Amino acid sequence: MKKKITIDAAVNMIEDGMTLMIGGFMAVGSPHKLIDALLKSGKKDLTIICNDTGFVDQGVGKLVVNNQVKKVIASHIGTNKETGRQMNEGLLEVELVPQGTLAEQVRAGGAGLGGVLTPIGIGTPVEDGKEIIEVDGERYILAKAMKADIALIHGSVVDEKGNIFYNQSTRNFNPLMASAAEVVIVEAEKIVKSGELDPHLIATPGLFVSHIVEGAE
Amino acid sequence: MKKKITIDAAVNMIEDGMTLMIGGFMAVGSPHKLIDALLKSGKKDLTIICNDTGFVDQGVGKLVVNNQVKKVIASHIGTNKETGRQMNEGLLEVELVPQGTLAEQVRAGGAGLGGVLTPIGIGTPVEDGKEIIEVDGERYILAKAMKADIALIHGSVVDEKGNIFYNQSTRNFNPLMASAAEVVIVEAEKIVKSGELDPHLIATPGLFVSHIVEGAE
Amino acid sequence: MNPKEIIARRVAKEFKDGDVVNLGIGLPTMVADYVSEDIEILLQSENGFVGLGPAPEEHLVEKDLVNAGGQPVTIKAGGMFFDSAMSFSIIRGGHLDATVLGALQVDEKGNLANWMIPGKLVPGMGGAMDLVGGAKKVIVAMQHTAKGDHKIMKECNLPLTGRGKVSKIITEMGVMEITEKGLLLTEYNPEFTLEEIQEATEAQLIISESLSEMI
Amino acid sequence: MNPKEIIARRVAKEFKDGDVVNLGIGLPTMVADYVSEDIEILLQSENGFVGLGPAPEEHLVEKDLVNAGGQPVTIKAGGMFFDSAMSFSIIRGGHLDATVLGALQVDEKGNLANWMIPGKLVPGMGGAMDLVGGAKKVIVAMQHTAKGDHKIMKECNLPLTGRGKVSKIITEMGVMEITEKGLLLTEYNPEFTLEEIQEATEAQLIISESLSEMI
Repeated sequence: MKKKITIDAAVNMIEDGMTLMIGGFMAVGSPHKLIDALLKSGKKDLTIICNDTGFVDQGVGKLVVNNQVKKVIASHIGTNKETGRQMNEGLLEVELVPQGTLAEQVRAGGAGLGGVLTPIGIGTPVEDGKEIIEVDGERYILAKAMKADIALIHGSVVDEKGNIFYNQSTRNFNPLMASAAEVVIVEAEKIVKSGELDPHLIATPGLFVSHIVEGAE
Repeated sequence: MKKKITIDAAVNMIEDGMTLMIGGFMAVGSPHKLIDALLKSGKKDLTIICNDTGFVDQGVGKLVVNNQVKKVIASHIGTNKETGRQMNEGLLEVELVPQGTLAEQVRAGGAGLGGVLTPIGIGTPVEDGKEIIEVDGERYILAKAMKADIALIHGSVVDEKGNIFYNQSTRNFNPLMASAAEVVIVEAEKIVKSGELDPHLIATPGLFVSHIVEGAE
Repeated sequence: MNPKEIIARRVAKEFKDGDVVNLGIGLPTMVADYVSEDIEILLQSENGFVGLGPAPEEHLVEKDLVNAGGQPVTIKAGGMFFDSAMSFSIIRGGHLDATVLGALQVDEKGNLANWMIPGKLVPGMGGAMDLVGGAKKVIVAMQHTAKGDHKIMKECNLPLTGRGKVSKIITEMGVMEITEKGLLLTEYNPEFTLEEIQEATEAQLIISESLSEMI
Repeated sequence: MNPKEIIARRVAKEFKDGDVVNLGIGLPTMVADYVSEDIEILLQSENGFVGLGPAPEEHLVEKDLVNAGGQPVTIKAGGMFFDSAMSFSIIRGGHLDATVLGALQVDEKGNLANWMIPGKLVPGMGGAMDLVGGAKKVIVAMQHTAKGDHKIMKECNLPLTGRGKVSKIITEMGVMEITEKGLLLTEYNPEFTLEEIQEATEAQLIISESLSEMI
């Protein structure tokens, strides 16, 4: 049911102008090979949803440096000076979202919810332009569900059906993004046969995963 | 930090009129010993949040049969005829909630969200009396966060710090409820030393858990 | 074959290899036994796992592994366990290819009622509203009438489980699709005449131009 | 001790056995080194685990185990891994006893600004807004001034990270609590006079009746 495909075939699914979710946290648990192949492909005008834009030479940040990104939705861009420069020069649109809100928005997209009500950001510039909903006298920001055309994620061990085990701190946004995109491509550090993963250790069900590519060691 | 307490000490924390969340699905993954002790205690006027009211002789249902429950919030009461009888005779208030909505409401309570927007129940009696929020032209029910005074949950293997592993299908509502109550009491099938559980297998962090009691084999 | 077997056998033909499916309690559960050996479908169990397998032999029963009806089951290679939030993210989030459910009533607009009869039977909706609202394809599998009383209506008069969500109705009498024009009979069981099937149906049946015998 | 060490040492005394704490990047991270051996605190790392331990020796570094700053760390016995949704359920849901964060500005009303200087520096808030909004106790740990410029204000003029959420400010000059009446100086570093401390503070300090030297 799940097919292993080549990195090239994976990148060929990405079109100029698409919205991508890319997993990882400060470039840990990111699909590095897919990012490199996307870099080489020159696909452009991408909207990228990610926790942070990594570094100029690591993670999602490379795509920014290579001018392939039109818009970034992230919680943090401070470790990649190129993101800030492009934003200040009006070359790149940046939407900054509190990290926990971003996590919930992606999760909501995958869970079929319209959004969640969060108290985070009330009384700060984050609430500007957002819908405010009052519940039992408390004010909340309506954080809408997010979805993407394609999610590029990282998996430590992936079985043939696409079930994913994430090692240690590589989990971060990967399982959330795996639920929230039309097409989900996982870059696997290691691929094993179906049944080899303990069903309690799997954090992403294979039914979320469209394709598997072989990743770095 | 986490203290093992006796079942009696646990039940003594429960007061008449309190709101309890009780884990389990059709009495699988329920804290049976805690339920039995609560039964014996005679505490009354309880509000119980649970997936279902189990059976007349199994799970949460026993508390209903023993007339200790004032209100039930659940997704299903059909397997316990006593719940239906008491409801029809006006002795018991029952609020029926779609199972997925109930899961999100409990999760939202634990996650500090005000609630979530769900499309489930639109166009059905479930939307009566609920606030409807429109997002991008779609109508959603505002499902408010739920919290409880005390959660009684089941854990298959629990370490001294309260970290919980749930075996197979016993997980269900337990990890959600563990996040959403002031006091969380886990009934452990087996208690192990801190560090004995693989940190990838733990589904509930010990920091959610107030007390551990020893459960059935 | 008895009516339930006819229905379960026919529902099983709705699936293709790799489909992710949730089968409701009762008759829908029987469908699993009729799925062709040429295809593999992945069954989701809303109490918390995918990869639902058949009931184990008695000496292999595991107390912690049950389906949403509380019955002992098994998990197949490639399955996984999760909590109720993840279970319903899968269901509500559109990740199920199909769900198969029973009905008290279903109507030509695709409305479904299966969770209560006011003042009489109020079991609750369990996961049914989420399943009906979230699955890509909602198949109602049931006996055509309730001992002669209509269940396939012009318009449901019982409280709804979901509005306009049903794709297909499969009974021992035939297969009906919900279309914009109404209820389209695409297959029938030759043990019944078209007149008998219409008589057992409150809604007006539209007979498909490619009507065939039930496969 | 240099100012940062003085601050980290003092912040470490805020905790009691069993506290669950998130330490921000930079100076706050140093706090872990000063926690008394008599107590055990549980450190949460917002990238996805609890039980954060110190950096490993170089040959024991694991590529997949880093803190929220991307630095190699260890996990202690009794820790666990989770995804970003669970991480922020812990943070936003009120399950942290305390968080320690730096500030660009903090004011007498407990407002905090630490995520942007318009037109100049826009790193983003990362997890800071959630931490400030969710932790039971928000401790600002920073040098008292920015090379002489005030950071402890009557009212922040930079965009806020959180409104009215700060409990306590700890600098190399002293310890200040946010109270309804204003900024209460409860401890001071005897290397400075009260006049010097006030001069370095834009907000008016209220001197506690039980003012003591920094512990």
